[in-house]
Amino acid sequence: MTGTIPLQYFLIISTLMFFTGIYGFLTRRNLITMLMSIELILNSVNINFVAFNRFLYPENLHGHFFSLIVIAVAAAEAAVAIAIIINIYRNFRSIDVDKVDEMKF
Amino acid sequence: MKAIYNYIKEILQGIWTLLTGMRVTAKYFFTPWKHVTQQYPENRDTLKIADRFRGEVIMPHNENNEHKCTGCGICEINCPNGSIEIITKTLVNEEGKKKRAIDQHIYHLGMCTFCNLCIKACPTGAIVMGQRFEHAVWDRTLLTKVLNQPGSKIMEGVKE
Amino acid sequence: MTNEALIAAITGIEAEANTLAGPQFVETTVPLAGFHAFMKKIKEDPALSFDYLICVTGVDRAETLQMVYHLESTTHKHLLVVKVHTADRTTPVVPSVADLWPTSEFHEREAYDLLGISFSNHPDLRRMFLDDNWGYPLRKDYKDDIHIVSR
Amino acid sequence: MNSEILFFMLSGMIVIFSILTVTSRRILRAAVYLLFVLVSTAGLYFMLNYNFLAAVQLTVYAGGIIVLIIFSILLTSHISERAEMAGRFQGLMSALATVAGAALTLITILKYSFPEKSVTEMPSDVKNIGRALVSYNENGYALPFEVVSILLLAAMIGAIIVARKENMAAKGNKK
Amino acid sequence: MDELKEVMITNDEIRTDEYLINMGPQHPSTHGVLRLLVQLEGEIVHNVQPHIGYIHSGIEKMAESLSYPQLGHLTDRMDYLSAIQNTEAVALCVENALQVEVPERVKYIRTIMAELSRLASHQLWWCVMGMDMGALTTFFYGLRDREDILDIFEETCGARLTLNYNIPGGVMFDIHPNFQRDVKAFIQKFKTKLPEYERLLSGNVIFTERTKGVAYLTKEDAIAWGVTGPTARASGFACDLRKHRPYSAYDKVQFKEILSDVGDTYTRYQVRMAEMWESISIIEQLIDNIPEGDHAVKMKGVVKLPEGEFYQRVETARGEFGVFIVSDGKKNPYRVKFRSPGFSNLFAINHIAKGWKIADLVAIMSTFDLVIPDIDR
Amino acid sequence: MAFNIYDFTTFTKSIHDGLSSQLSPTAVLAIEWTIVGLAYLLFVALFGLFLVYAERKVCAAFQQRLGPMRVGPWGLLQTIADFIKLLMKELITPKNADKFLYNLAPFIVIIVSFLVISVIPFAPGLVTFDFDIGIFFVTAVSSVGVIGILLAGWSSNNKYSLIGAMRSGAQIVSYELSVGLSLITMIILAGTMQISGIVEGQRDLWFIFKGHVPAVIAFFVFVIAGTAETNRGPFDLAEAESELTAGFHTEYSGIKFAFFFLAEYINLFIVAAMATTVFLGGWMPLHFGDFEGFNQIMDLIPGLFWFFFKVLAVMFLMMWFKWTFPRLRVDQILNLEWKYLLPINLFNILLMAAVVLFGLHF
Amino acid sequence: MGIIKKKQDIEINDYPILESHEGGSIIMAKLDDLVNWGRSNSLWPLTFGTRCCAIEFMAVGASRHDMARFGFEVARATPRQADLIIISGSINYKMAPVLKRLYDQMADPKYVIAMGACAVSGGPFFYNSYSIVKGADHVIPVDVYVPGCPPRPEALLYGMMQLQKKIRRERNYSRKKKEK
Repeated sequence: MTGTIPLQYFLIISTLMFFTGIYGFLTRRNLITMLMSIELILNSVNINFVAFNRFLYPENLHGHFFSLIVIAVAAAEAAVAIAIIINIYRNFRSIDVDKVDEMKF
Repeated sequence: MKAIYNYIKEILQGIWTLLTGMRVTAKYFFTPWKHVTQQYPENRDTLKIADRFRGEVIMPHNENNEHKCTGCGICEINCPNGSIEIITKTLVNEEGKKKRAIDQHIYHLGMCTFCNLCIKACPTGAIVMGQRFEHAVWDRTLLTKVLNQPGSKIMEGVKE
Repeated sequence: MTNEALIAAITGIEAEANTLAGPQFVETTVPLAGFHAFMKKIKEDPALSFDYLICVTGVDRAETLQMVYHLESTTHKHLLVVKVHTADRTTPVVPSVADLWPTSEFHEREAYDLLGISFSNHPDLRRMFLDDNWGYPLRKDYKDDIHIVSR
Repeated sequence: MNSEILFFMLSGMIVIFSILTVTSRRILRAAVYLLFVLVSTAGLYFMLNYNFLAAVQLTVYAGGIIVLIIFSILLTSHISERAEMAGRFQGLMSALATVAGAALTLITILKYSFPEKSVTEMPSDVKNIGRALVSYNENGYALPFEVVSILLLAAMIGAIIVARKENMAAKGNKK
Repeated sequence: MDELKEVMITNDEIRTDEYLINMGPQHPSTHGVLRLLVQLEGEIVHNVQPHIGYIHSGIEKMAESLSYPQLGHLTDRMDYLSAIQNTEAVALCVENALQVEVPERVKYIRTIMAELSRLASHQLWWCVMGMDMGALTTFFYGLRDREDILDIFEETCGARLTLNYNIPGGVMFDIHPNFQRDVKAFIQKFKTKLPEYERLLSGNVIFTERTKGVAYLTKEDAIAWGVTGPTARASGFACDLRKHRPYSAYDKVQFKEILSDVGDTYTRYQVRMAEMWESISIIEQLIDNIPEGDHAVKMKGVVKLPEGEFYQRVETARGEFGVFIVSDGKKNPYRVKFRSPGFSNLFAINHIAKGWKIADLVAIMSTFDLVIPDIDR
Repeated sequence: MAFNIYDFTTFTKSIHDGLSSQLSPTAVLAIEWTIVGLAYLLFVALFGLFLVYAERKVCAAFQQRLGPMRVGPWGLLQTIADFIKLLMKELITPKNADKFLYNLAPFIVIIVSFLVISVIPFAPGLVTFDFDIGIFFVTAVSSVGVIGILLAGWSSNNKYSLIGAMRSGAQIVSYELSVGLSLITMIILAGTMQISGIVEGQRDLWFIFKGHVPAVIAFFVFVIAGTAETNRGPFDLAEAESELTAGFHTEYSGIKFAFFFLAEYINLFIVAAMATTVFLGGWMPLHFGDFEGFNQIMDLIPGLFWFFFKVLAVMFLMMWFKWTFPRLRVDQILNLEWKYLLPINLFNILLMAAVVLFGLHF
Repeated sequence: MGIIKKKQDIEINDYPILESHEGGSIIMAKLDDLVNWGRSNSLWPLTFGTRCCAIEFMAVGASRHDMARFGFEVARATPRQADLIIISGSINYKMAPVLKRLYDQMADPKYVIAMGACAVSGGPFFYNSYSIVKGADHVIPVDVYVPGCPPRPEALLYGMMQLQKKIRRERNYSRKKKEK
């Protein structure tokens, strides 16, 4: 179904998405939104993998599997991150990174 | 092993109680002709209202437009929440004797609690409970009624 | 316990109590000062053990305000009516018995709400049915021309 | 022609919503924008004929991670809260860095000539994916698969332990 | 504004992961206009504050300006599900004060009517309980069978709910000629329906799981909080006035006082279900033996009580109902106090609902069988 | 096989060919999409209204009453009246609500329902998408629906809504597992995830008979978990009327509420349709081995009829549940899932694998 | 005695049609008719009950009288989705603001039935009661008054039919501008 769309288009999309994620990660102060920025970054990487796989090496499925594994890792990462965030919230009443400056609680 | 046995037994017992409940509802579902619903506006002709049902206070008039109310006001006193107001007038009969008579027997249907105390207290049986219940109105003032009909007179022979 | 024995027992506890057998129950009027101690004794005395507080009523007796406590013993099955008066109509205070019978907390709140009797040592004395700025409707001198339509 | 329209729709959504994700000050809205980004990405995968991957993307990302994130937002923030952003200087610097990085990458991508597509194509149907996932020969992924399963298990246990409440007091007055 | 103030005061006291919700005044599970301020942590109830007064109608004040026969019209509207027993209490109180002995027939009729009313009340409780637990069909089954009782009421008393049937000195009307036949027919029918209730709800595993072992009320607490009725009997507090201080014709019938010492939600449910069987048996014992006689003694036109204080207790479907009349010898009472069962029962809720889930709170309220106008008066 | 007059493939194909000969491919695609979209919209609207009516009639019959009677013959127009009323009703957005999310939530719920319907085959040839991952697609898409509920609960700025949403979130997320696993059990038996393949595999015998014990267990697990996933009684904690007034849609009025209302019934249909497709043979008629005469008689009944007959039967079962059982408590819901359904399911998968491996199925 | 069973009796409290479609657009009038038909046949009540009348309201919903025949059985617990408040019982001064708020929370169009003596006029609590509002129409506008204490279920059904009649006469789109 890709028709005449060149590979570069996919890469441009993923680049934009990647750097939006970076920007979010740098400017956000809230742990959850930072987590969401990371998800954006991971997702853009996935697009790259899949696009390379489909356009350059369709004879095997390496990119596809890499994406699968990245998704699985992302899920694990989100689960642990959110557990930590909830715990931080319980102790600090805030999920703002600036306010979570002491490691002892 | 025992634990597994209990686990399975628990599940099966639970399912059995659920099925018992479902049997009850199913019994009624599959006998829909046994429904107990009365279709009110359609069944107005056959609707059974008990003889003693207290739907409203009425004052029966006979064919000569006469009633039994003397205007004594006992019902007004006995009414716990003032649903009845008696307005009397003084009649002068042929012999020149002054006699108290009912002018307006005002009945606030919207306030009445149908406690039957006025009927019980009425010495002449002038008021009784009617069974009509379709009183809903759009305007609350319509619920204030005058029970004695215009131009009605007291029946002969009714003593106070 | 028979009525006579009950009267004797109560007079033993509180000499100043005016105890007599009423038409139905034994009734006793206790002076305000020793009221709480009296209630505590009749609850804890094993021969009396009035552990069930049926009902608490406030009555406006024109010159005094009166609290009436209906008590029953679930073990001995006898009943007692305890009355206590307070002559002060502006700031009437009666000791609370909520520490003895938790249920009285709410009956007392009701009496506070409707009659304006406050209870000392009450854990949570607030208006119950009515707003804070409402009068005390069950007092005989209560007037409310706005809300009440008199007959 | 059709696929181009679809592609531009999806990529437009991706770009717009990812920018909204990182700029929205309402956290839950940001999460919803992220959901849109992820669903659009799944759309791209469908376009590329990787149906299985797209479905995984929907299940895990949209149905799993976003639900998790929304849950944690529900637990930790109130509707009237607005997320705090970085200061103006830091924001400006971040934006500059991002734009510079993006420009550099884009130039590289556009300049680089990618090799030609190979002719043979491996259909990405469920059968092939399943075979590859559990085989241990050349194109097999048994090892990564197992590693990821262990990772997931570890993450699950870790998450449970981290999030567990210390005091389980006040649990029924009389039991 | 007042509302806000209250919430603000309590907000200071609550812990940070707790929050307050307001159940009521309009809420499906409060069965009226009770307002519960519930302090929750997640789903767990930490504190329940009942706020009442949303249906307070000043009945005690009004009673001071009514004559004794007129009192019945107000007590009917307090606990409308126990209208018969409420008026019975007033009638008994006045009769006791006047030393009037009512005919045997009246006693029998009163007892049968009271038990029918108890059945109707328990049926309504059962169907509302099911509805609160989410089983909507019970609502329809319970009310379906309740209509049969209401038909009997309508035939004899002329109304369905607020009957004003017991008056000082007797009953308003003699029983309808069809009364005995109808009651027997109803009992026969209801005996087949009651096991159906049990099958539908009591045995259901979801129901038992939700109620068994939930929200215990101990006997000591029940006595201390003044909890009465089936609620207290489930905790082992033998408080059935029909048994312990019999009035009307209760000394002439054999029946068991249903007692249990468990005191959880399920027991409170079971006690009421068992009480329905007892009510049936009481009615069966009396229905064929109604003695002939007058349906009321002739009272004076104006009833005046001697000076003094009179207290009468009866057992309504919800517990002990008391009428305390202070008379100064006039035709109006000087002071009337109604000791309503729901009032004392309600405030035990906070004590037993703590630590249970919000769904349990709803079930607890159901098993307490609250009628709010009875509490608020 | 003889030419089947009930097959819709020829019908759809002729439309497609007719259009293609006249117009450009893009236009054909656009027209076909529009037709299909409108058809689904019409189907969902009408069938949703019918389901609401059916539910009301069924529950009335369970409760010994009549149900809607006075609007149209036997009350058939009742739900149309309701629909008109809801359409013309004022839309309220509460103060302090997050307006964007508040308005978005009902659409997420309903769009997800639409997406799932698109892969369900109603009759031979009457299906929009036929993926090779069909079943997986269903679980994937339906897992997004809960987001709508969560958003609705949060954005209403109402505590009842929030509690309802949290409950519903916990419930749906856990029960998705059971739905998925019970479907996987059947995939083992079918050997394919493609829905057309699954239906085709049941030509001679439905899977619930073919897989006997594990299939029956899977069927019941699926129906229970499916009921839970649609937030219907006895799992209607999210809108538990006696506890949370109306749960997550407490603040919704008018047509937005109607969307939630409709989505509940569409989801009901989806669960029933999935149960039908996977367990009860989709549009396949009832066949028994070698009873040729019987099989031929069954063949005479059109596939569409078979499909809807089975769907309605499953739906009736779920309505029966709803109108009989009390509601579960929130911890019981999770207990049921994690202590009962999940272990049973896992065991069942093993059982099914053994059955398939050793060829013990029919 | 006995009930007067005449067919025309049901029209006893009927009111004449006030305005016709003259001068207005026929299409708008038809639309009005359609909308009114929908509204009048789908009155979802709020589960709101204060006193004894609430029990009779429940009886109306139950099997014997079955409000569902009219399509009214979808009782909503939240005011946002309800069309109709049936004020079943007395309203006191503490409850009146709550009732007002409930009414304000409902989405238009909304209707109110005052059921029973308490809601119509204060009923048994009219005299000498310090806390009861003398009629719910002092708080919110009432469309139909159903007297009775409590009214029997048929009486409430009759009241609901009166309300339907009232709704069918509403003009939303085809209102003729009145010259003044």
